Amino acid sequence: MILSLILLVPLAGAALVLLLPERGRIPAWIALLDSLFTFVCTLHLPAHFVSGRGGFQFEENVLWLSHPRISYHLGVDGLSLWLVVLVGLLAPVGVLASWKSIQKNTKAFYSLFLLQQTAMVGVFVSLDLMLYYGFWELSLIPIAILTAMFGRNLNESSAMKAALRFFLYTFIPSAPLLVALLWLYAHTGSFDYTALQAAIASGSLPSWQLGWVSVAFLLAFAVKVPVLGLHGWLADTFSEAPVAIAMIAAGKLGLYSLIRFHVELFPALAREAAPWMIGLAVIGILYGAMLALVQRDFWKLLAYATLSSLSFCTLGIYGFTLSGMNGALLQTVNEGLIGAALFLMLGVLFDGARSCQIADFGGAAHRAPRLAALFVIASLAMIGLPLLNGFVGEFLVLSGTFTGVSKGWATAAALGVILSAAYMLRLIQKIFLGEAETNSPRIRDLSWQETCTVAALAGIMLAMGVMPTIWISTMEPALQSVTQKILTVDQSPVSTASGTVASASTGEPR
Amino acid sequence: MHLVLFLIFAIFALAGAVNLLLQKHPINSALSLIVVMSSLAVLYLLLGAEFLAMAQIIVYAGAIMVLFTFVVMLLNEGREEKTWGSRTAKTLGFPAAAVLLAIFAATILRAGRHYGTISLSDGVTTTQELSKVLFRDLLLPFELTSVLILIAILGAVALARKDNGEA
Amino acid sequence: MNDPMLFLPLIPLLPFLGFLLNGLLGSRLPKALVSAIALVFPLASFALVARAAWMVHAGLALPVVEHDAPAWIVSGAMHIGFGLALDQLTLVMLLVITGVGFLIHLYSVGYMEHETGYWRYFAYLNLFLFFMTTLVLAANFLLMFVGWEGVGLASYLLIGFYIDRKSAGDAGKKAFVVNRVGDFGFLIAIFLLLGNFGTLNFSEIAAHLAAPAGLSGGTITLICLCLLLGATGKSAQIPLYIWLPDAMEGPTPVSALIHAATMVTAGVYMIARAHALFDLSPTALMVVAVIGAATAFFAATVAMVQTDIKRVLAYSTISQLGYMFLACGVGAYSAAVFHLMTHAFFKALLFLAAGSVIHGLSGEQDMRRMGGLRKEMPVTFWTMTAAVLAISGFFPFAGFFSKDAILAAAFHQGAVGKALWTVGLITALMTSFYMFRLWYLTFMGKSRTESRHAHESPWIMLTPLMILAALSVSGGWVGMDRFGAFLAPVTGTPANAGDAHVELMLSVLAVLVAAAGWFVAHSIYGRSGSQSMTESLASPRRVLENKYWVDELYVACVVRPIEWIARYVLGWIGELVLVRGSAWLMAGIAGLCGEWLRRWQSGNLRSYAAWLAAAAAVLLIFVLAGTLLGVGGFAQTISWAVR
Amino acid sequence: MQLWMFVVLSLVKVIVVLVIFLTAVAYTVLLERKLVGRIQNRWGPSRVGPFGLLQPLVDGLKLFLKEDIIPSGVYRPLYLLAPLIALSCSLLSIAVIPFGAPMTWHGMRLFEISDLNIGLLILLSVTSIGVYGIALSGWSSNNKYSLLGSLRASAQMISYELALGLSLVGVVLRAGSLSLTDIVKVQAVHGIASWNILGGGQIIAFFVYLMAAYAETNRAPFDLPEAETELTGGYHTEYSSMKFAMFFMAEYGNMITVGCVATLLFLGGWTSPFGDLIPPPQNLVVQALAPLFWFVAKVFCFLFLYIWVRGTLPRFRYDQLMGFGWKFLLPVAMLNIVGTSLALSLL
Amino acid sequence: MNTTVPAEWYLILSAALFTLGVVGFLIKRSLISIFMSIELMLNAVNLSFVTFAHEWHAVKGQIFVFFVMMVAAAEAAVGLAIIISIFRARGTLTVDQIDLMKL
Repeated sequence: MILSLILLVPLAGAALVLLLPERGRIPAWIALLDSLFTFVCTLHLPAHFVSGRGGFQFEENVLWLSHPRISYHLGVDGLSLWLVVLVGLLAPVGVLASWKSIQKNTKAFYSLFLLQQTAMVGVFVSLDLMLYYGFWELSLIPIAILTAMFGRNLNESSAMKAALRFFLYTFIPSAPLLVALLWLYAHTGSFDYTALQAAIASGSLPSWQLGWVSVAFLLAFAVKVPVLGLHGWLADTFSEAPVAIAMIAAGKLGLYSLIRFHVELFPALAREAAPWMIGLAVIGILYGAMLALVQRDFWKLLAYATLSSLSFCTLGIYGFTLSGMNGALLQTVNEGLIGAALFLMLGVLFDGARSCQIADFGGAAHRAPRLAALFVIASLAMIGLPLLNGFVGEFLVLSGTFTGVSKGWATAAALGVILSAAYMLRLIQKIFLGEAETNSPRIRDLSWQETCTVAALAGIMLAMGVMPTIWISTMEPALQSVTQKILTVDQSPVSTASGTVASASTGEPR
Repeated sequence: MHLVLFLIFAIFALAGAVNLLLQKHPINSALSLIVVMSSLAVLYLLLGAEFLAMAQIIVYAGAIMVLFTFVVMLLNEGREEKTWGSRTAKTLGFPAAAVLLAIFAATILRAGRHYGTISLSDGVTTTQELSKVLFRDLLLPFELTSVLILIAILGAVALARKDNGEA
Repeated sequence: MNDPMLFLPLIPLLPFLGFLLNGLLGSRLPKALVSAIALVFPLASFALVARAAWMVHAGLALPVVEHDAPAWIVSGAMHIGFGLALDQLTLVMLLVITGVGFLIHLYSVGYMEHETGYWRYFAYLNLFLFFMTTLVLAANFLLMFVGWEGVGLASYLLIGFYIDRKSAGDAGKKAFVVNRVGDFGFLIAIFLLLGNFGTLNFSEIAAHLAAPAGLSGGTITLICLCLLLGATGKSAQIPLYIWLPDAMEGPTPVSALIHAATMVTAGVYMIARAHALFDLSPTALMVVAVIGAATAFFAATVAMVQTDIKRVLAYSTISQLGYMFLACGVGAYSAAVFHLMTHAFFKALLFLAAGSVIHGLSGEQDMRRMGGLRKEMPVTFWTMTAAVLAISGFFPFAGFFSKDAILAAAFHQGAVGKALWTVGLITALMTSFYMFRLWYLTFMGKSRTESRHAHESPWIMLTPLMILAALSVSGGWVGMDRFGAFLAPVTGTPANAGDAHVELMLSVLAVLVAAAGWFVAHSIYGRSGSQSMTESLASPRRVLENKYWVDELYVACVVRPIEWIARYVLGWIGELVLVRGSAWLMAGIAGLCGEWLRRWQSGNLRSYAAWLAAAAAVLLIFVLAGTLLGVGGFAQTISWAVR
Repeated sequence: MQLWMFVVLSLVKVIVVLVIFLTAVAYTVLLERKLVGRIQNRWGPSRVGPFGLLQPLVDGLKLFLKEDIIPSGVYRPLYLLAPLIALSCSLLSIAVIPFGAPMTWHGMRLFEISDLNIGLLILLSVTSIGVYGIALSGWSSNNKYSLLGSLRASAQMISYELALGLSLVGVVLRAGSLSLTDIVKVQAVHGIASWNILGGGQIIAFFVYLMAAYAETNRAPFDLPEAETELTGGYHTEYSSMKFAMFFMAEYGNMITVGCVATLLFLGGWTSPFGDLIPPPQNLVVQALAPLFWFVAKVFCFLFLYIWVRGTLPRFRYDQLMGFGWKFLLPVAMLNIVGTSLALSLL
Repeated sequence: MNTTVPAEWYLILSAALFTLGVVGFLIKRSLISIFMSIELMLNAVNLSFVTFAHEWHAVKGQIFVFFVMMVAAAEAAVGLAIIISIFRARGTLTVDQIDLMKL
């Protein structure tokens, strides 16, 4: 019942926002209260989650359409639990972030924003592939509309172009995804996740078509992550989309789907795709980091930084080691938090100065000390400073890849850590440090709401950095089953570069 | 007897059809079409479909072709001038028509073995049988076609009216 | 052995508490309260360390390891916890860190009196202490890594303390990035350890190494080299030392604490801590030694020509650290630690004295404009003299004992050892020369600036100077052998079986060398104003002055290429051509098909008819394929087409 | 009976019927001129032969000998074809009309060229083909007036064809078959009482048929197309001598056909009005000739009615003509059908 | 004397007529002639309907021809009305000149 509640409250909120008049701050307040209430509901999940038990919890399964057999099947396991909480958390953060920046036709903004929330939660909790596909498509539209309507239009009508580019990039591969879904349905007769898993595992489906199906799945999710090569939309969306939207646009959906609907659904084929994905991920890390170094516009810098840190997650996923997986999932959550904090603060900077060129800034620390301090904390988390959440994720991913997959790739990925320090500190130095020239644009400090939100995020980052076991202990059983599935696949385990057999995790479990 | 009649009217029909193609002036092709239709009516008689033959004469030759002739006469467009507009028509059309003919002939000849022969005496369907089927089993289509014709009349009037907007 | 009330976790947590208090509330509290907080917590942690030292002295058996430490990262079979452990080495280091740390805190109160962001400075300082103590107390490599990066962060924040000075920001960024390169090496080493031993705890690794597991020498050397890379990053050795001279942008007490006493020694501590690994791979040890010697020699040469007082001290620190690496390289870990301790005392003193000089001259740092401060600042002068004597290695002072021990250890290492010894000796000569040059230029002769009213620093700054001076003098008396014995359980006993006669000869030679250095400095800078001799060596001087253009070299061959690749290769080819290009290509293809189809729709009725007829023909052929070709109709053709 | 015997006999029959028919056409012309004269209080042609009886012969000869002028702008093939179509259609219909009792001699029907069970339909189809003659003649003579006249004539014929067809449905309903002999057989039961016009209840249908027939043959009140006053002779202005004669014969042929059809359908065909009041004659010759006599008498009455109407009623205006045809005749014919079918199903 | 005619001759005739209709559709340049060739095609199809109706003694075949006639009538009416409006708008009926959607 709780999952339906989490799913439908934002929808109800969106409806309410649409109904009530747009006077003053009504839509904003409704959106805030609604998202806070959803967040509290999502908190209920980890509280009652039995980490040991395998399979899905809080399950709801109601037959929706008899044929094609689509059922309203919701469920959460270690994998999607914290992502739902993350989305729940990002909702109020998003609303607070756009508290000052979105002034006119707020009704449209907040209703679409809450709709986006429903879609996001829907994607994470739905276990029926068609239902999942529905939410997947739904999650696409609000972002596109909001970017088009509330985009920053840095150069004339670039918001429209960015929205269109985003939409097309994610929408076109979702067509083959649908075809693949229907092909599966044609062969197995059901959309249910577990049923499909069993059918595929049983090997009754023709192999080379199944190969193409898995490629279709991979492509659709890889675009959303984004993986290197398919990241055309990232820079535009990040520089154009309103803050609340850009936070949730990248990463989470794609990565979760990759684990759940590509690796877990097609273990044998994921294994085949692994070397490519690892290669792409590592190159992605270096590619993103180096590009971030030379960007003159801090939105694009953040976009490429996100590309780099998300490639860490893809590296973790396709390493198929338990610690790699743990790291990847944790890094997804981290990236969500850090991304949100950085976006919020950069949004404040942008609103003040109406320009996103780094050169226009300088010595902002004098006028906005709180912003500077919190920005430093968030970027340190991004760099992966120990005792902050970024480090734990990166460490797990790198150690998993190093011991489990290949030393060469892991070392290359580790180089990314240096570059990340370089570009983040360069950003801080250019914007906050240096003497405050008189003509530097009007920069305002964080308002008390914004400070609370970012401080809360920073607190969570610190907590995740110091006590990651809380999170990992819940994730681990689910990921354990994933790695087990990968290992039991008949093919000889993939081993690139140095030939150590990819054991389930580092060394034999004691 | 039957063979003789069939041959005469088959040739008439073919000649009419070929004439339809060759004639330059539409009025001539209209008349050759009337010839084709009446020879077909006779062929229907040979095949025992009396009411249909008469209906063919009255409806097709008597009404529709009158319409055609009227329009040809009224528009008085004259001969077709020799514009050979579409090259594809020639290069693609003729072979296609030839292929179609080949296909029909092939299927008919190949499948024709087990078709019986037709002679004058057998199987004349009286109008009673015809009307029994028409007004009992297929009443709905009958009503529908009547509605269709009504709509056609309205359409024709609306389209052909002088002051309906354009030109 | 469980923790007999040693409250180990409290040692790092107290400064962290200080950081939190000052960090969050500092801006609102009065200066006095801020400095009170900043002093109380380090003092408390020093007290705890002292109490632990007293209990060890009273017979507590070390090492003390905390077993039920809270788990930090647990994934699959990997289990890393916040395990802290105290053994002789950690105790020594803690004593140095918290002791000298507290003195410097005291000194800073005076020094930073009228700086804006007073609270921010002390918050960072406490944060530094927290990370440094964590680094030292860590029982496993990962927690050490936490401390490692933490101190890097603290140094970044402190170097960049003067936020409105662009050069400070750049120096901070440079320090952090270079440290990060070192940390990269350290991280790879950690992964290697994790891969091979499955655990990161020092005790367990030592156990694994004891049992002759079939680990190939190669991996051990690789691990050691990576650890070395980390160490060079942190302790500013040859490849990655470039950040230390620029780190002088920060306030002087910071340089004293971080870039002299504590942080830079972390590298030495790490090698000492992991000596079990290094012992197993002679090549790694050789590399360490060579790097140490080379850095020492190189830094000393540059120090000789520096004009900025803090730059001189910075290069001298690099040089002394080179000595410590040399000691480790030859296996005399206890000698290295001993030198580390003594060096902390006199180098901190030097920096603080320089700080009070700068404070006195209200920010003047260039030695050429100093001189004749002997009379105005007597206490600073005398403490500075003690430090200079100590560092040059004159007899009763601390420097002599520790440096002599290192040179002795190097001497006994065979031919290579002898070569290292000679380099060490020459460096000692240069060290005493540049120290006394500094001494003369600052204190002796006439004052080279007219309008100057140098005043002695307040007592709060002078007391730490005096204490440190005392330590610099008496630090060495503890003696190498007693100190070596104390550290033996941790670092093992070096196999230098040199007889007493040779020892005596070596130490006499060292003192003679120091005296020679003094004489040369005296001859050049003693008599007021005659720097003719140094001008004459113009070309080499210019080379040295520009620090061998190393910085420019780094920028040219590392920073510029990366930027160039990023901007042009990735930026242009990667982004525009590949990503945007592919999208544009798709659009192009669609447009092309559209164009092609448009022509087909010509509006010519008869071509439509032709296509219609053709299509009908094809369809019929397709449908009737069976009956016509006798193949059996529709099903066959469809299945044939699909297969 | 062999095929050739059948062919020869039917050929003889056709020639006989044709000759009678043509002479009847000629004498109808005379009858009309005489009657109209009398109506207009003058004698009509009486110079040639006793009481003008040879007049048709002389007219035919005149038309035959006249110079045949073909105007140059004319579309020659159709110009020549048009009169042929008109005449052949009017002649074709008599093939189906049974003018005597159904007596067979050696298996060959005497008083009927061919007895088809869809006789009535053939009549209808022939009349609908007749339209072409007129339409083409007007168009091919390349003359505005003739074109207008032919269009009006064909429009009129087409619209009244509908009323004609529907008015016959009542009769067919009563007879239950399309064959003309069956229709007459039904009316022959007991004389005049069972004729369609009286007993059959088809009085309305009869009048509708009459008016439609007049319009169909462009006669009397509906003869607007070749009204001299407006269209200078309508569609056959450009025709001369023989072709003009053909149109003329076609018109009168149609009149006679209409008369025959009317007698067959409504006046009980060859049955005597007294039905079974007087016993049927015994010997064969009287038995054969009596129905013929009754048939000719009825047709003559019709022709008389034709000419009488032509002499008295003024001409319709074109829109009245069309309005009357569509708005009055058609609905009445439909009502009649509904009425007869109700009556038949109830009785 | 009552000779019989094999059924397929009728079918062949109808096929021939149909093909002539198609060729007519292709050759003819005037819109009305094209329209007439369509009528020809329809008649050809009617012939084969009647033949099969006779073959399989199914009256429905003839009924279908009846419906085809009705539809042909409707189509002719509307078609000719369109031809008239085209002629009035474009002044010509040659197909090659009528190639724009807008009349």
